[in-house]
Amino acid sequence: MSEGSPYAPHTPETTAEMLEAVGVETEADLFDIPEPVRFDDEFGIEARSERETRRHVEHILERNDDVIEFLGRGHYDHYVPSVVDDLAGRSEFLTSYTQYQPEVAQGFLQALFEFQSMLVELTGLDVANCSTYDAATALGEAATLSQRVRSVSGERVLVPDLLREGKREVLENYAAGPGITVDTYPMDDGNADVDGLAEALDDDVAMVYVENPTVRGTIEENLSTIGNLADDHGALFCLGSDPVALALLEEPGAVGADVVVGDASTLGTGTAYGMGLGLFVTHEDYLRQVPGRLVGASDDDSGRRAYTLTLQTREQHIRRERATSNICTNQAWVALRTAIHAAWLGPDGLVDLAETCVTRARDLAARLDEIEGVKAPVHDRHHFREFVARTDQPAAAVRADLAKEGYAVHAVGEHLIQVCATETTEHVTDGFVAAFEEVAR
Amino acid sequence: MSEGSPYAPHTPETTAEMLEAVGVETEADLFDIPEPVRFDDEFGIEARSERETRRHVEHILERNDDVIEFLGRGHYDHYVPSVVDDLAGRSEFLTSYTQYQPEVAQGFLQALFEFQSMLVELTGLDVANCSTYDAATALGEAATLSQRVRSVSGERVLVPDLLREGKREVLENYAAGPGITVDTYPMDDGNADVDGLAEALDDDVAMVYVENPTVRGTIEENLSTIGNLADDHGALFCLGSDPVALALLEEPGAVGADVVVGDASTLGTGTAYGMGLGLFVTHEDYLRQVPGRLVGASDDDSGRRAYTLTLQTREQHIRRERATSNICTNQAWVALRTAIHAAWLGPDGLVDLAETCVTRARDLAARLDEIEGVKAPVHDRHHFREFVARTDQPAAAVRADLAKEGYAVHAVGEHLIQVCATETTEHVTDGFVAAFEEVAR
Amino acid sequence: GCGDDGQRDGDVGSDGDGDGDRGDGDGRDGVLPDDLTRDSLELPAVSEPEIARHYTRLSQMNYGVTSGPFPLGSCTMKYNPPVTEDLAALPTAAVHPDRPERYVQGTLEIMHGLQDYLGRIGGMDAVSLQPPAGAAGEFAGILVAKAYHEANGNDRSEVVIPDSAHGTNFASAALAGYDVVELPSDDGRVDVDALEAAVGDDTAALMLTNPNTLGLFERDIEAIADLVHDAGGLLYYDGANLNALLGRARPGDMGFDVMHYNVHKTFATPHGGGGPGAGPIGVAERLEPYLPAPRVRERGGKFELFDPADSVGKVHGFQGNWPVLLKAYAYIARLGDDGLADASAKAVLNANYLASQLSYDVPFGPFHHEFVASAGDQDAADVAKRMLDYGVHPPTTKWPEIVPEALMTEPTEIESKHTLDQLAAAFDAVAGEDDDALASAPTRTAAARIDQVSAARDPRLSWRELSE
Amino acid sequence: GCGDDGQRDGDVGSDGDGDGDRGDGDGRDGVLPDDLTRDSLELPAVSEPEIARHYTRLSQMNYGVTSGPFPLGSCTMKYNPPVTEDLAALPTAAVHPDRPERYVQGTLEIMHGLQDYLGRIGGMDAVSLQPPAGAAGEFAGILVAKAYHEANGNDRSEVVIPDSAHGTNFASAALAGYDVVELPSDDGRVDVDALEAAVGDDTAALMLTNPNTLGLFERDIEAIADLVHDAGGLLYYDGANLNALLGRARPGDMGFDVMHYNVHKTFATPHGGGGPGAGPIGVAERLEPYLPAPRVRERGGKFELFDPADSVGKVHGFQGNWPVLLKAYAYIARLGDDGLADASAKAVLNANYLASQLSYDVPFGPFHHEFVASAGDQDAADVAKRMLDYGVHPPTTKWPEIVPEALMTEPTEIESKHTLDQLAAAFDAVAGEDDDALASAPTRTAAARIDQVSAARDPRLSWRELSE
Repeated sequence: MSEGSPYAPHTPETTAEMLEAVGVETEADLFDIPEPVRFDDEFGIEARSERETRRHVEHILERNDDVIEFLGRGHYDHYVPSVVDDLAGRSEFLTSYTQYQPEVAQGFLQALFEFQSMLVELTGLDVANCSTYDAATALGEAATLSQRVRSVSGERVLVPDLLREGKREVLENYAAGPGITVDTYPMDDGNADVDGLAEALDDDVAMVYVENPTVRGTIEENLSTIGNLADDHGALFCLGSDPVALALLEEPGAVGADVVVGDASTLGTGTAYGMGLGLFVTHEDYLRQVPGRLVGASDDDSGRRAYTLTLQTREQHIRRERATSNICTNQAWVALRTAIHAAWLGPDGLVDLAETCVTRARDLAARLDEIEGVKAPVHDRHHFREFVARTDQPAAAVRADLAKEGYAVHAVGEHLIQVCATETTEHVTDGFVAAFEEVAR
Repeated sequence: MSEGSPYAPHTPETTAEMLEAVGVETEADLFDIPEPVRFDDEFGIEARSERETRRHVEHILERNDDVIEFLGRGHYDHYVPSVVDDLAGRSEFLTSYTQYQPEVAQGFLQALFEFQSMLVELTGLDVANCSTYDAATALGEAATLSQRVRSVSGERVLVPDLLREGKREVLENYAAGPGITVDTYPMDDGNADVDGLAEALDDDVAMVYVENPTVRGTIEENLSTIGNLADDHGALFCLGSDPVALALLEEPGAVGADVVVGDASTLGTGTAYGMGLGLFVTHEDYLRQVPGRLVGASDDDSGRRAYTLTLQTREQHIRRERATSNICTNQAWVALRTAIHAAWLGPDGLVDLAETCVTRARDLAARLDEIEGVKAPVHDRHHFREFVARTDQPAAAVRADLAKEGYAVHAVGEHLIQVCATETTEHVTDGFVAAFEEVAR
Repeated sequence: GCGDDGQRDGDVGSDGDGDGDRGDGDGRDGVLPDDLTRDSLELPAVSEPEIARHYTRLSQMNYGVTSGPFPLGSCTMKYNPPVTEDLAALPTAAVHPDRPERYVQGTLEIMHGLQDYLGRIGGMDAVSLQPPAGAAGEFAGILVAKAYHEANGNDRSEVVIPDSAHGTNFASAALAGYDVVELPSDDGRVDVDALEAAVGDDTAALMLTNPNTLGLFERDIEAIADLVHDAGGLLYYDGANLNALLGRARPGDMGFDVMHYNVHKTFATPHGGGGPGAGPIGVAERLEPYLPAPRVRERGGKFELFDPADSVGKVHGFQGNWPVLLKAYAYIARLGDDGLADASAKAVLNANYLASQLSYDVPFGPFHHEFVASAGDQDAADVAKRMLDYGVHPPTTKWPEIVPEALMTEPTEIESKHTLDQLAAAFDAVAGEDDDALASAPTRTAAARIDQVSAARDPRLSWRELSE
Repeated sequence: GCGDDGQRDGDVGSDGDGDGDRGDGDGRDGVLPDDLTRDSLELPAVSEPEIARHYTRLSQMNYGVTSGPFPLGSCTMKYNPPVTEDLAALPTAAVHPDRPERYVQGTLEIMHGLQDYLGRIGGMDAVSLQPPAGAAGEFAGILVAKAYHEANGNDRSEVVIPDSAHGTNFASAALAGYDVVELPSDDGRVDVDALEAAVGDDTAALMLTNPNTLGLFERDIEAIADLVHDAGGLLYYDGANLNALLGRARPGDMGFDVMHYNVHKTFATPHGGGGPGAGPIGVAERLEPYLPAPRVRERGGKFELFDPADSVGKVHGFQGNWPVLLKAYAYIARLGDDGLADASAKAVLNANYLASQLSYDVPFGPFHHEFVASAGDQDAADVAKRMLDYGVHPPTTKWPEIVPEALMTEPTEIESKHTLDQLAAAFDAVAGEDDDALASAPTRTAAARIDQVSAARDPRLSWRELSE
């Protein structure tokens, strides 16, 4: 291996010329670092050729066993068409910066404007930002927004008691600074227990958070009622969902939702060890309290339609500690991928994909239910993508035995297994059912 | 699966409008085909979604066993940097046509001009075309050119008696039309037998073809002598090589070569089941007899440097049966990949890669030579990339046994095994040597 | 441009250390004796970021199918689905041609499947995938015809080709050693009387494109086939325009004995700025023994290569352009019967619709996948240059010569009505312009009109010949 | 634009059949009761070729690192090697976060390796990879500091931040519930006297960028660290400018207790038009127990996730932006010690060389990886717009405010002398132009100057608000 960065174009000759122009003898002379804090050691990191680097990383990643995933609970696998990689991978998109010079960033700005527009249509609300990091941080941002927009004090936010633990931890970290307490309401057979929720609600609640579909894959049936309940207490109604589900399920705007959060990377990315794309959509009323970037339509000097980041006075680089959020770098490129995937599907394709999420889960649950020692689904609800099954065998054993057969599922209770089925598991379902039968009886 | 082409944007509404504008009722009415030759059956080819198509093809290709190749003999594996896929894969390049409208094809034209320039430098000759299909067809084109440029009759071309069989068959097909006979000259310890060649040469020979490195990986030592011999008989001296070898070995222009052919896809493509990139470089004298496309520099109306296909009157679409060749579609995109790879390596990188081809073959031969029952290399020559080893065991058995151990080699004689080693076999050499020892003793 | 930092000299045998990085001059000795190596190598030395910018910029100066409509007649510029690129890039597809058969069962299965698909689509009994391009297919097909005749003790010297045919037909027949007999057209189609006069004992084959380059179906194909066959000749089908017929008619059913397929046209593999393509050939059963070797067959669930009994040998050093064949297989597997038939239906609809929207005269008809308009008093080449200014790619021009100032236009199935309307508007805008506007075009492209005359008069074909 | 063929209504529950193809209206019944589903979905219905053209065109209207020099100060716009993209796209990298650990040993090994690399590079004892961006790293780091203080019964309310710091520092501290104390600069660097006055019992941390946003190394770093530590506070290092120091100095050695790394700056993962990035944090040993959970450790040759003893919990729903972390790992593994040190050396050389070539005044110094020039009488924002006309990307403008009409310029190591000379020429050309030329710029870009005022006054943020 040669020394030096493979991506620095300098030759010994040009380096010498530049040093001379600057007026120093060596590169070391350029560093104005007091001697006591200088680093004179080595990191001990070996340099590699590109071929060696590729081989090294490929070799490590081959240690990820090729297990077939029936996993969901907030991170999902949908087929991503090749055109997404091809187009989003174009270096003008991939290597560009945040669009501070809109005249040379019209491409990305228009794509983000289209992303916002798609979310506005999917939610029936007014204003979508360009992204937050993921569903959990979007929920955290919603909680802080609920504080800022509330006219009277309200220091509690209510979340389902079945909320995924990681999401709750993130929410609590966002809530702690503004002094918000995270409380729960009970669930009833997978869905929100409306009576229990009503009981938990009081005028100190700034926000009620409901997921549809729920973390157990059930579809909520009382969203309007919940919306009204929240409204009665002046609490924001925050709904968690994703663009695939939103293509089919009740429109949040129609059931009184004030904010929609969730993970938009269900389109465009596939499994990525949890990398997500936080979507954040709300009412026009809260426009100036929205966290993150917003792309707006405008005109250029020649009178043509043009796009630009707008309302930046909400943001950290201008308002600093009074910003609506600290978010700066977000998930723009993931949003671009989502926009391309959604465009590829079109409205028919989106609805069809969403219906597939209903029918695959339903059909797989029915097949597992035929196995002795298995009851599926546990919840007497409609499901989206995933469902919970009760097994006579301990869930931990079922999960471990299935893994040995090459299938990964969640264990979510002592005898509860959660299973996710989308179009990507179509060709492996028979084997999965057979393996389940083997290990669950 | 929906019916129809996934890549036709028509909706039922636009189709109806268009049919009406054309003045017919149905699409079938557009086809002016006599009833007796109409096809009213089905092909019986199942349509698939993109996801299913991907899975289907991936599944089939997984049946290509993951054997480690020490194979060469005209098709080689070199590491192709990621930047080649990234840049050549840009759709403006990939989906463009031959550059008949140069004003909107400057990008590809300049890249091909750079490809030609690189070959001119590597060969020390004057004129490189944009490509022929592969090394074999380039050799065929050289033979027909040797006929066209020869002032006196000459109906034989001489090739090494060890020429790869497929290459010889292609040459014979190209030679048959113009009435050329393909004869051989003997080899001596891997290289051309200069005395034997001299004996085979007479004034009826239009071309002498020599490979460097030879098909057995040996490096020729008497090229100038051969060049003079050919010249003495008014025969063209055609040299077969490739850009990696040319970076290190004697410059063809300096040893009297009149035409250089070979496979330029040793850069930019890696193994592709034999897909190649025929390179064709010759003297300026033969400019108007060159087959295929040529890119020339010119100016545009504003006086700026611009590139264009030129001297097209040689080509089939203008001169038809009097064209220098029938070639139309060639391997332009493969040439683009080669140009990018060569640029990435730069002169230092090219030379280094070529030296690696010498040292890896030498080192591996030395290691095999230590095995009892193995003599390597068989030929007492310098080698490039590959060499032949003699095994006490029958070569067919050694080849088959090695394959069972996961390694592929050529058997080129009853007790002769041919082995190719490049930088891509670096990390698998120890295992190979151990397996060889196991099967060869 | 390339070489911002100038040329660098690769010091052969002394301190070369390039592995894609900047050299470090470690003073290593050469690995070969000096008399076997060159002295130096002068090529640009640039960094990877510079290379990325260079080729990114070059790509942006290039018009592809993803840039806009590309109605280049007889070229069938379809959309090239990225999914087929992804499949061709799979590591499992990167194999050496000399692997033992049992280790390339996947590759052989794809090739076998494509042989089968193409046979069904063309109505042919046997297929060879070896030819690496359309013209190579023509050459191989004519070699097969020649071998057939020779095997039957029937030494024929002529190939008959209509005047409207692709130039490669003529060149391929000549390369195979045949004399070419050119057949005049009658009202855009084969003149059957002229054909009758042309064919005879010397006729090895008639090469025919159907629909022909004017987009016209040769309605007399049955009579044509009988004439040629009665004279002892064979019928060769040029597959360049097969996109017009998918699922509607098959060359084999029309009496063709040999054909080639342009997979980079009909089956949407990318043109790549001039290749690689693939030109498989299909034949009727009696010609199967002469097909290029090897072909693929299935025996007991295993795929294997085999040589046809009286093979003409090879027309490519290995097994043809495998990655291209793989893409074609994937495209056909994606579309299936309905998709292929719909592709033709929409391609033909698009051509007819576009023709109906033009103010330029469009003689002949009815059209299939393409039509040839006439620029009338305008110079067709100038029309093309001016169309570039409207942001669209022009049609093929000045050919076939049957139509004066020909504008040979093939939109393919991938264009929407909206795009075709835009394209028609561009045609019409240019039709209304005067000669000066046309002659000074293009003005909105990366390069203005390029001087092709001086490029040919004073050929400068490499860096060495540029002085600046 | 998108939607050439207009909106299409996805008929929910009736005939939806979209699978990426054109619908065929097969009249299927809905899969859910009507009261659980929406009535319709109006989105554009376009074909894949149209999508390809749409986004290809959009990409060409976007300036990236591969378009030319991108000297955006404090953003470290390096070349993003495609090899790291290829690695992140490997099927083996596409795993679900809830896979049992034994089935993601590869992913965990990469994460463990990156924790190790970052620890060595920053001189930190423990690293958490969870924060998905730099600001998230700041937030996580401040949460860790807060947890540390609270665990030590030490409830502090203030975070001290220099006026030249990135806006995220202020916002992140505020989000964590701290009051922000702004520290004025002295000659571009921390005013040590002012710091002494500012720190005290309430000081939880000082957040510092070093070299700071003017490219100046805080020479008094030892004194600063002592002051803060003596007051019981912690030292937070903002990693935005770490590219200036690789192999020359380490935050941990300077006394920093917590830091974040911007892998999308220092370690060349692409900015992606605004993310995804990753903002891992490193801490000194005594803060390790508070790091976000989970981290990765090795036990007996196996990699496993574990929760630090007194973890602050999570700042991302899963384990952060894994694909970005993978790219950073690959970049570091490619460069190694020498490559990283050389990257810094050349980045600093490039900044100093470029600064030496400008006619604009460049106050302060000596610089490291970036410098801040002053546009003087010109409006820095106008200067930027005009630079676009010269085909280069302008620097960051109007910040930090310490320099009037600031032009904050960071060329990074990837530019050649040749490119820097071109860039300097662009700066100088603009420096010589009058206000009118500047105010009417840009004129050679895809869009002319965009009206940002009316965009903000009358926000139109979706298709619904466009009427045309």
